[in-house]
Amino acid sequence: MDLNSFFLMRHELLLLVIILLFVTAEIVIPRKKKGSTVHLAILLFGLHTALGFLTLEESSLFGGMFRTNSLIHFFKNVLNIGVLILLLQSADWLQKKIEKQNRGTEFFTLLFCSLLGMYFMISAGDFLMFYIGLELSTLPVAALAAYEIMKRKSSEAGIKLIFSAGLASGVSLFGISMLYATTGSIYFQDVIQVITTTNLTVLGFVLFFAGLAFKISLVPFHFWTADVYEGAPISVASYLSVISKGAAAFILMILLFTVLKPLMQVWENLIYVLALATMFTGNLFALRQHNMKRFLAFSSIAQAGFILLGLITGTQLGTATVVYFVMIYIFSNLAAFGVVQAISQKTGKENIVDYEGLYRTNPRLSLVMLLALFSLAGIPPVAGFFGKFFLFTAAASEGYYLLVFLAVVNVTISLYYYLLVVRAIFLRRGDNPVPHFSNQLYMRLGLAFTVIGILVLGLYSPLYDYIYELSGVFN
Amino acid sequence: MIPGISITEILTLSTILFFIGIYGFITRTNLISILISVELILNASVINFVMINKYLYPDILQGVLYALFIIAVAAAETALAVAIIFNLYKQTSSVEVKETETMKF
Amino acid sequence: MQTAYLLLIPLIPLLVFLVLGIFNKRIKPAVSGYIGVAGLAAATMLSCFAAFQYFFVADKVNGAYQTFIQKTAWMQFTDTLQVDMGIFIDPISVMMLVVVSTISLMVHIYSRGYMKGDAGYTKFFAFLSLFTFSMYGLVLATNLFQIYIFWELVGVSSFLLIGYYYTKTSAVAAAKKAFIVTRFADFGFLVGILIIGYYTGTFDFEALNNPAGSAIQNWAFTSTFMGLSAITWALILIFMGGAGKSAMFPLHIWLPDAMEGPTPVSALIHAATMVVAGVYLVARLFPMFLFVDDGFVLQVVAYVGAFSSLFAAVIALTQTDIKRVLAFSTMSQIGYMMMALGVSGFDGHEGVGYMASMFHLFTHAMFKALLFLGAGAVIHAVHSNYLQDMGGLRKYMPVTNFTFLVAALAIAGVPPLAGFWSKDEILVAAYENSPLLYGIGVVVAGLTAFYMFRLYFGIFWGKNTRYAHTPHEAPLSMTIPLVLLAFFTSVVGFIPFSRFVTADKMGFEAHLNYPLAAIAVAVGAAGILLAWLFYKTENDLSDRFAHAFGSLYLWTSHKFYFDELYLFITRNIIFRYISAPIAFFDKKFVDGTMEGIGNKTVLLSRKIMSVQSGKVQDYAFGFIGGVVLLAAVFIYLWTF
Amino acid sequence: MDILSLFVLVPVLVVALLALTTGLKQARLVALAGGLLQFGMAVNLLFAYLQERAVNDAIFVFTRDIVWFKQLNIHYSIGVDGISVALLLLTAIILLAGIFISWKIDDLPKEFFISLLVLATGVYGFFISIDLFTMFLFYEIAVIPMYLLIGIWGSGPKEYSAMKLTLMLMGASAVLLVGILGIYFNSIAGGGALTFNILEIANVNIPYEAQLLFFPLTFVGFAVLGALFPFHTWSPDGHASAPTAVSMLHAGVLMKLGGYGVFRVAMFLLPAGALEWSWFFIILSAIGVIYGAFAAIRQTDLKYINAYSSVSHLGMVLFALLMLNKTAWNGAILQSLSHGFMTALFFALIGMIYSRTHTRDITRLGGLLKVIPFISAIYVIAGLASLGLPGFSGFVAEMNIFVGSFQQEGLFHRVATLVSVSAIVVTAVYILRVVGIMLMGPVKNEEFLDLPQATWYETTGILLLLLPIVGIGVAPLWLSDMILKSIQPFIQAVL
Repeated sequence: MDLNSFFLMRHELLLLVIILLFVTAEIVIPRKKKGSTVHLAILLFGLHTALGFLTLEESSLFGGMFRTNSLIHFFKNVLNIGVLILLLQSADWLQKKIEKQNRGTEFFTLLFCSLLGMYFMISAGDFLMFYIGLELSTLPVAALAAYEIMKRKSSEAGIKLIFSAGLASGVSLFGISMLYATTGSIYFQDVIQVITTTNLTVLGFVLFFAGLAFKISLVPFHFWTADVYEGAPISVASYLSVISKGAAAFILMILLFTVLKPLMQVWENLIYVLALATMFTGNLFALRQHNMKRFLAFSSIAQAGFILLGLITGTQLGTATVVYFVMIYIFSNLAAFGVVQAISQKTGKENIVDYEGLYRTNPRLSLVMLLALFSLAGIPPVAGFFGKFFLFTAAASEGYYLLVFLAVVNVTISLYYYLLVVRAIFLRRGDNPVPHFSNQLYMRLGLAFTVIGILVLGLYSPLYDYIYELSGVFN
Repeated sequence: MIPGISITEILTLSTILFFIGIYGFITRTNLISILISVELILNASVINFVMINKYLYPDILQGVLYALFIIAVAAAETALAVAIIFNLYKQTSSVEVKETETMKF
Repeated sequence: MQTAYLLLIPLIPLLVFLVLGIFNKRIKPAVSGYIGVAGLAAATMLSCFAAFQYFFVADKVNGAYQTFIQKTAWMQFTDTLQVDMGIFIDPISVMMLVVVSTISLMVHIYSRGYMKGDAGYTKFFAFLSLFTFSMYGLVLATNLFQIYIFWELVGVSSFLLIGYYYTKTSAVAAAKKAFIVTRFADFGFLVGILIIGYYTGTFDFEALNNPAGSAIQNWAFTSTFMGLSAITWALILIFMGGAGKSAMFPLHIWLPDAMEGPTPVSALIHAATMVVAGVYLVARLFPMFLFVDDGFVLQVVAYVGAFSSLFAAVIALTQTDIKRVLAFSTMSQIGYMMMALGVSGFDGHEGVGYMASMFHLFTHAMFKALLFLGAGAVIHAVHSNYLQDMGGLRKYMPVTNFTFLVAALAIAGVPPLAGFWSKDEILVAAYENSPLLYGIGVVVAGLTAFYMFRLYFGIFWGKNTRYAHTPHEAPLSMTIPLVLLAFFTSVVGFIPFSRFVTADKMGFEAHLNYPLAAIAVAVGAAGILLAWLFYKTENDLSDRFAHAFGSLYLWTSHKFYFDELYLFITRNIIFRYISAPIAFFDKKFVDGTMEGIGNKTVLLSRKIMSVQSGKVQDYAFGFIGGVVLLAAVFIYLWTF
Repeated sequence: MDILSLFVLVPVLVVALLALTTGLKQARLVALAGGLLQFGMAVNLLFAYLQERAVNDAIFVFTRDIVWFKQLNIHYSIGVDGISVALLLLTAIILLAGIFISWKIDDLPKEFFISLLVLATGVYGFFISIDLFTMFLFYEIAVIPMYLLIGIWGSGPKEYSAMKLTLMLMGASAVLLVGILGIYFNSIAGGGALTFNILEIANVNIPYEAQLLFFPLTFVGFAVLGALFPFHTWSPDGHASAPTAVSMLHAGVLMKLGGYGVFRVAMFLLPAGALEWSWFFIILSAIGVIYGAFAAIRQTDLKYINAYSSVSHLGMVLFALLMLNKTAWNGAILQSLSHGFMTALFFALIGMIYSRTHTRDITRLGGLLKVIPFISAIYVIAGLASLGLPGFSGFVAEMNIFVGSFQQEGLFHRVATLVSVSAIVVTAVYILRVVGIMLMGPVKNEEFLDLPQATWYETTGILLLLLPIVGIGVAPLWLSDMILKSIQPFIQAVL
């Protein structure tokens, strides 16, 4: 392999460079000036995101350990955009942190490391690369969750995350070892040849699946989610719920549709069960949450359940709808978290009750929140509606009408609690509503991007068709 | 090939180890010992990989390689976990797991 | 015959109504009165001219008056079933035109005096015009559906006029009662129409009434229900509608209360025109009633009519509210007409009953309107409806006294006044058909004479009541109509009605049946004499007489407790035992279920709350448990 | 830009304009302008349609078809027939009247009109859609603003009612979604592509089992919005809490989506299912008719009375649709129209009375005819219209329904028909009860003696609604012809 085939790994390499830059920045930039690293981060990562859009042919490296294709490439770009928006939204908060508690640039380093992990995870061509990517994407987030060293809750979140993650990776490794035992290889292209439904493979698959289910936080592997979201800084929670969940869902889809295709008759039932469990549990828990972050945590669990509706199909349509939905979900959830972030960092309020009368003081923020919630609930004409509708179409195309019906019942339940927030913001006047404030530029940009995403992704149909064409690669 | 020991015993061993780890994880009250249990779980799979490689597919060293990586990652994980536990200790001056149960429902 | 101008007859009142209704506030009362009268005068002239044209100018087709129809499509139901709006000119409609116009005109003139100074003067005339318009429409209807449409319209205008004094609770109640009872009857009417429409495929009277037409010929081939053919049922239901409007037993209860309305209204709507709509309806469909099922329904009509007339007459004996007496007398007289129709045949002298009924309708309109207007004048003078507040009024209001007497004699069937002739014909018809009906007829004739003169003597003779302020004769605007009507009452009897209005439109020579006439007159005279004895001068004969009857007297004076019965049905059955439970059921169960689903969900979410215990080890347990469970399920249970 | 897409575009633009306005005066002026514009468009459409229909006998005219989501074969495909034209006109008129009625809305006027127009957009879009997907999309767009409209500007237990209404309607749309997907995946025309297009699906005959399965889903999904017993309970509370203009639009227009959808989708695409299931839903709707009427007798809150009468009247619509013949369907459409106008008029009047007396409890009102003669007189007229008096639209509609349902032989249909016909008596009872207690009789409360008379905008609003009622009632032929022509292809599909 020659040098320029390394450029297939453009995303990874660029990001690595950026990471190294920040490590050095940690050393060279004096404490007083650390605050400015925020701008640097946004600048560099924006550049990285832009470069990511350069086309590249699909191929694989290292004897198939690392592979990339148009869909993966596309998805990496989606992740980039997500992280960029995340940075924009948390810039203000970070700057304050760094200046007040004179922290270093570790936040960026860790964040980008985790993202790098995701890259490797979704382009993994064998279980080893996959495992390393998984861990690389999880562990830094645990550190980030504990970023607020002064807050006990933050450390608690960190601990919960890292222990659960450790357990999960342990279990899934045990599973992988069994798969290895049965197939005799850790390379996907070899595994797919020989894998069959024997008891051992099924066991191994279930154990392995648990590891990923943990990251997507499917029931019953979801328990950590709410607590971590609540304890961790908002931007981290947002990252967990959006980027890491999205990436995990994507890789799960790749694995199911390619490597584990032979086990379909097992995993389609597995997913059927988990989808129902996840949707209902997520919704039922979300019903009575008071803390915005916890609320969004459970809502995101429910959303994960919806994603499974697309996974269950194992068809191109399924792939397309899942990617499409995840993309829309990323934008919607980022918008929601962005508003929470904005309000929290100005007033420190995070409870739904505090949002009462928000519209009358901060109409713009409220509208963003409204759009976000509607998109999550799947109300037209915002993107979420299309995402959900297509997911259901995918599921129905395989004849899972009952599942679709139950899913739609869940949409109605979820609508209830989304409307609770809308009620607080629009219907109530509130005793002491959040006073009017204006956001700083980055936050505005961040929210603006999400809003554009929410409005455009659905109505602008060529996008979906494009994704559909890309999705051909797995079938 | 260890003479006289078939793969069954070894897999049994690793499985027992795995479940000991899980048991420890669930029952210990001290964060450090929970961390140790996690290590046990990981090591169980390490043994698996190595032995499966050795007994079943001796020609390529995939399993062993995998094991090495697992060990490395486990180390990193432990370090990170301990760091966070220290952080908690700073605030609560205790490393009991019950300190981490404020957020619920 | 040229019929286009006839369209004006209904349209003029409509125009008047619209003008008065829309510019209600802007028009001065006096002006509006003139507008109303002028409009009606025009309509009346046209009607009379039309009658003259129709009966004397327009040529007959082999001896029968022909029918002129002018219509335009209004609604297309199915490919076959269509509803037209138009005018239908035949003997009875022309006759009704004259009746309606005359009475309405009289009432209009009268009202200018009677309603003077009333707040809603303009509104009143607007309503009168609305009613007149609807009545014209009803009379001229070309098909069942059109008649139903205007049927409803007269109903609502009657509702508006009864409730004219809308601040009076009793008036409101009466109006509601009138509307709902008739509405209930109309429900039957409508179903009847639907059946007819479905089985005969037409609503047009022409097609329906043609004795050779399919509607009549094929009645037996329609599906049957409880042994009667569908068409028979349809006719019964249609008659139900008629009975409702014409206050036949047992749907009569609204009529007495309807007297809450202003007296001119009672005269116009509840004596002369609207209440006979039922009779008109039966007459309109007479061939069907006669030929379908061999006149079975017609028998029903006859007996219902006869019973109602007797029933009402008995009640009328004991009422003390003069308007109610008149109301029951109206009911009784309409029963007479129904009976006459019921006993009628079709062609030639067979159809004497039909002719008699129409004749009686005609004359009755005159003298009953006269009676009401007279009563109105009295009430206007005494400010009370009750006999006990009256007496000896002949001294104060001679004109009223005289005209009232004429009317009373007429209704009592004293020759040569109008009532005598028509009533005689009816009795003849009844006699030829069944002795029972004839007997009832005679008894009713006697009763009628008695209660009518009880009324007359009670008002104008009897005790000399002391009046707070001496009553005086009504103003000219009120007396003129009285006089005119009195004149009509005395002359119309001589119209050779049988030449003009007959079932087969042929016309025949009716001649007095002397013995029957003699009996009738004798009975009437007896009634009058009895009344003379009881009420001419103040005495206690009547009371002793009443005591002799005891409970029967009580029952009759309470109208046989029918109102109470209806009250029970509406208040208790409908409100308490149907509506209330349904409303409750709706809140409690239907709504409750929906509520329940929501509440249960929230409850459930509370129940499972503790699963999220916050203990990382519990989470681990859940995690492992999940893994083990799933593995077990997919390895052992859900195997492939 | 074609004449139909304007109906979606213009409201959106007006919304955009409204977003820029500040204060009540600007907002209502812009809204009024928008309302007038849409009214003009609707009238223009009516005449354009009549001309077009004369030369063009396609099922839908002014059709336009733009591919939207190529892969799923979703099109933005629109077109109208007589029915949708009539309903569009209804919508435009009621919207305009609603804007007039809410002339004095004080709290967040801008947002109020925006939500109102969003709702209207949804309704317009729904009526012009030929594609199931867009239809469903617009359906939900139309429903969701109700939450804000009731929740923010409502009265009484508004949050509860708003939530209840939204959830029940969305739950219904959930069922509907499954039905639509079911239709979609059975819509393969001889190996062709799956399609959402109604006309294309109509040419396919969907497998019998599928029809049996998906008809009830589709029917219920739509009929809940048409207040099908026992799923009507959102409507009384919703109406009672909603502000006047919203009640008008909701009862007047939004609830019509139910009947329309049943007619366009459930009946047209799943005829076999319709035939199989009709008996069951006939029972439900007949119950609804009589049940609503009786329930209305007992209420004392004006809005509740009207809501239950809506249950009764719209039950009539569904009942007629299930009778599966031309006349009844014609009646159903006419009933939708006339009920739309009448109930909107009612709610407008109730709003006026409430704004003056601050109560909707008829037992505390009385003798209003004396105090506010104009409003009361109109109320009487509306009442008479609503109890099916000839000369008003309600009569025409009901007669069509009754004659139509009488075309159905057989005891079951006969009995059901009689039950629903008997509603005309009960209706009279509860209408006259209100008239008797509230408008007639002595004035109960002295401070009511000097209530302000109707203002110019109120009068305008009222007349806007009253004229069509009388117009249809007096000269129904042209309208029913227009509708009958459009029904023809659908009835052929079913029979």
